[in-house]
Amino acid sequence: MGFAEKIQSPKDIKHMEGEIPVNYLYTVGIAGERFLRELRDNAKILGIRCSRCKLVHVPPRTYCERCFERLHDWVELASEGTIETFTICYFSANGNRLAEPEIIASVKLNGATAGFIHRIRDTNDRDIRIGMNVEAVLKERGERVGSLLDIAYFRPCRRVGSESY
Amino acid sequence: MNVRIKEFAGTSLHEEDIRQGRVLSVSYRTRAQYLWSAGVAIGRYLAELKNGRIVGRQCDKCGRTAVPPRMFCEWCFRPNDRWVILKDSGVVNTFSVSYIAADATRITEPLIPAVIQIDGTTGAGILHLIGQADPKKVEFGMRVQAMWKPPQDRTGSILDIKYFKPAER
Amino acid sequence: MLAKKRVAVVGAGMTKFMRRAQETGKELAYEAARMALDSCGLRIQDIESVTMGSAPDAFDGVHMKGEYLIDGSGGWRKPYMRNYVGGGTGVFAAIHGWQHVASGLFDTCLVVCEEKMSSCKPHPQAAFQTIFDNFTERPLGPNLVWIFALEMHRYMHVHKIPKEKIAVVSVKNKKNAMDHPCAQLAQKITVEDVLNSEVLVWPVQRLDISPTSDGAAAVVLASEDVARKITDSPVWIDGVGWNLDTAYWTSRDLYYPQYVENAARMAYQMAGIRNPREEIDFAEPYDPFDYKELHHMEGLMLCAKGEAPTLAWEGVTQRDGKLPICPSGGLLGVGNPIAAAGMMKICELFWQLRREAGKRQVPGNPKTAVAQAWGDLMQVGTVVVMRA
Amino acid sequence: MVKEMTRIAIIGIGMTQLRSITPDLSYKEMMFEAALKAYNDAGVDPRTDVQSFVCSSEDFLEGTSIFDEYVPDQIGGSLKPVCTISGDGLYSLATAYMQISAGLVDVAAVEAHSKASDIASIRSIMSLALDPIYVRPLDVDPYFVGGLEMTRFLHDSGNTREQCALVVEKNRRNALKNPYAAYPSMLTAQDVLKSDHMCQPLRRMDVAEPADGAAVVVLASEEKAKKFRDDPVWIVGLGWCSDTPCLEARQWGEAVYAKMAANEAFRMTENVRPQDIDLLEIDDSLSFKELQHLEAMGFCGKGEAGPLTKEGATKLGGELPVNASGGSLGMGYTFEMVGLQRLCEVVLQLRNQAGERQVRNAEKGLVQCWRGIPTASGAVVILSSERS
Repeated sequence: MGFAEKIQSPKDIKHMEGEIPVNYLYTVGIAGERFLRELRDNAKILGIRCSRCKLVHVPPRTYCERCFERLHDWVELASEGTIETFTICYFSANGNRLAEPEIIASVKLNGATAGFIHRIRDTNDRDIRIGMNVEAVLKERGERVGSLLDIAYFRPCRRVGSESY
Repeated sequence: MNVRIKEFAGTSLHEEDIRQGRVLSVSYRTRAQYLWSAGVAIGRYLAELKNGRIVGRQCDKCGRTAVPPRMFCEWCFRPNDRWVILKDSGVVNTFSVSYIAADATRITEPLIPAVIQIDGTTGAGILHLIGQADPKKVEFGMRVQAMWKPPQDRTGSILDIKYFKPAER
Repeated sequence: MLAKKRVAVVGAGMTKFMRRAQETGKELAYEAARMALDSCGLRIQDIESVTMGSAPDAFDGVHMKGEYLIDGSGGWRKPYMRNYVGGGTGVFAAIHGWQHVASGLFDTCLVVCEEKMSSCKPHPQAAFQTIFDNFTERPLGPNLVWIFALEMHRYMHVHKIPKEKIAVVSVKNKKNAMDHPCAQLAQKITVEDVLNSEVLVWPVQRLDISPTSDGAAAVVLASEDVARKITDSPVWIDGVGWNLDTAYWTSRDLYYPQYVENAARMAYQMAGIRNPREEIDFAEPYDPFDYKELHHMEGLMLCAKGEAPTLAWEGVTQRDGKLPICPSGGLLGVGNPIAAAGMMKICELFWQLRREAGKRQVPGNPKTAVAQAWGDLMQVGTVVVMRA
Repeated sequence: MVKEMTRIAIIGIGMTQLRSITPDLSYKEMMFEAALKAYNDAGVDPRTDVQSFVCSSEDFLEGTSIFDEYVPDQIGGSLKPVCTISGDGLYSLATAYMQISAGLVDVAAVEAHSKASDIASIRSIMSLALDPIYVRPLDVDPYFVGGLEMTRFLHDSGNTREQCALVVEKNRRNALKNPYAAYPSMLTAQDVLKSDHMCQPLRRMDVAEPADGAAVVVLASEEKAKKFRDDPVWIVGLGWCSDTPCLEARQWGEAVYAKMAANEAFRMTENVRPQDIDLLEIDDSLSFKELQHLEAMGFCGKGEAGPLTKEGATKLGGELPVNASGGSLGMGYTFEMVGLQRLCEVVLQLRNQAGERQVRNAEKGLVQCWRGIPTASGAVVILSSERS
């Protein structure tokens, strides 16, 4: 079934290389603007509360995805939290092998009901587990630019009496 | 527009707001790369362009010859039947005069894109450029002739035809 | 081909249309969706299904953009999907929403359209390079405007249309937009301004074209029983039609949009419209370029082939004319965030037919109107007929 | 969700053989072959009998913006109602279903394809589906989303890493009996556990390898279905659902989308319950997903899917055969075509045409798809050889 003729020699096969040649500049949005500015300027991590759904969203949003109400109730969150789940990555976003595997985790900050997706460093692969307490390590003030990566990474908590250290 | 609606949302920015960091932004470089397969019909089309020929495919049911070629007739929905070697000439179905490049920047020497109906087809045209012509003198229905690259420079591409030029009368 | 159930628009909302919005795409979608819900007093819990319309992912570089927009569009843990017919999407989204409700599967559907074109660098035009055939066209370095110039030129040639009869459309729509609170390019210009504006790709000049924009628009659809409980003045979707012509656009005669006619015939048949010129009170045809409004009036059979430029020239299509066309200000005046622009036309029909359009209100007592969008490689027509 | 039930059947299927690469055919040529097979199977002429065409694609998977431009010709849809859904083929099937159920059309074709081998930078493209502000800056393999899910799923459910590997072993062996499959193999669970790390605990062999292919399915109303064939396969339930797109808000151990879509689908059927289903074709694009989806849809309790797999209950010949086709692990992963690929298998099974892998006395089957990383969206379709 199908065409009267098909390609019968690999020599006749032709392909063309190409790309979608565009780059992007994203504004961080209304909620993102306040969140990332606080992070950059005041080293604070903000969440936003939905009293109806009893949720504290982080990163904050202008609305609650569940009840669709507009949100205004900004709250300051701790820079510590617990690991909800994790994975160890061996490749970059473009598929290149990383020099060192990177641990990526969902970290639920204390006081929030959502988890940041971020890097875990300063720990051994074998030690990492669900429920582990971790804390955010921020870049130096002068290096912060208003980006997710102003939080350099999370690491196991070093507080005295902390469960994991 | 509705009693409940007092205001419309939206925060309008100027390019400067972003450039000067009055609002935060994130830049991203994409890497979206492909290796598109030409397949049976376009593979042969490109190979024949390298030979200096334009080929089409003919459907026996409706009699139409299509170019660029495809292995099926979209109107009859059936595999079509044979290769047809076409003339490398045709008439201008429509044309325009472009003062901008693909990325919307201005160009000094205008280009003349045109749909050229290839002789020997029933209204089948291809997109190409008109060259060796004063934009003001290009006309609808004008006869044009393909200007080929020299054989050694051809790669099996639509660019093996440099452009179509007004045909000698 | 008659639908089993009647479906109404019960609420509408939109954001301002802007060259660059600070809001993320999600935030824009939220604002439009929330406003649509507020306008009819519904909450998201009342919504049973959501359909999203958004045009190419290359504009904002988000792969599977429909997925990205779920939360802002109210799709959380709901049946949610994204429809896509290029530039025709905005009106098709309403058709897709209609299908959700008319099928009997859902009583309500929230239809949200969003576009954020400003993220694309260096210019949104760059995203359009990849709409052309990779082998037979793209190596020629085509610009999006080329193909429209080719179509416009052919249209002008076949009907012997002088440019000024086309330019009046741009003048009219930018003027109409002065009454639209969301408009991006509302201004008073003259035919001379259009004719003297920068030539991009002849015959297309700067002022023949709508701008690139960011924005969102949304409507709430409901089945007849539910609609009557929500509002005393539902606006009915009585006809839907869509049609896609061959992708081999160079094999077509571009002077006439047959696919728009086919889509219109489908919608008119469903709506029981036999004589569109007499039965349609006003229209919002798709006008990303001034000639497209005329082209589409003809495709919608609101006038004879080649007659639209004369009607525009004589003022028939002004807001107070006999057949108002694009009383909103259209894409030329309000702006062109692709899918959201098509949805804006659905919103406009809703507001006009409810006599809520304020300063833009077309006079008389409009009862029946048509909205239409168009896109792809000058190839797709999407048509919705609405009645008060 | 269900308000009214219309009887709609699948009257024809067509699929190309899946291959790891298809350098000799363009996507158009692949689609044409699938369409020709489907129309031949259904006994319909697409130019006269088929009234609507619904395609499935995402621009970044094609490398073409506004890809919906390029679909009509090779499926017989030129100058006809054609639309695209940016989603899995099952979403397109649901759209065609709604069009028929609404009374708009009687016969519709649904298309999906994968030209995965045309993509040269798949990870980079998958990364474009991540939130540009809060996730992309991490610059890691987008499969990390699968790794996060797998860790939490195993933790919460008690299923084991080894049981996930057994899914791979089973499915790739099932594929040995499927002439359409691109990746049949005798590999063992031990081979999976020894394969390279990708995003721990995910290993290379846990992830379905991409494949090229095209599929077309023809749907018809009851009246037309009976006209075209004696053994149509009935769609007795369907549902689709999206959970939050925000990774930050996910419930990592659960496939909420699968649970909700299955609930919708079962609610729509009047008399089909999970225990009536004879075979399942469900998403297994990552090994653990098969277990997660089985539990989410209620085919077994939490933590039971792994042990059942180990006992052989889900094997061909077992109590409830799961992915007798070989699944995505054995047949190859086809992006937006996954749902139709599996739907074709269930139709073959219910028609007793599945050859060596025929499930005996199969009367009811369920198809489920997941839109892949990083989404939490999916659809479910329940099919029956009897017009329940």
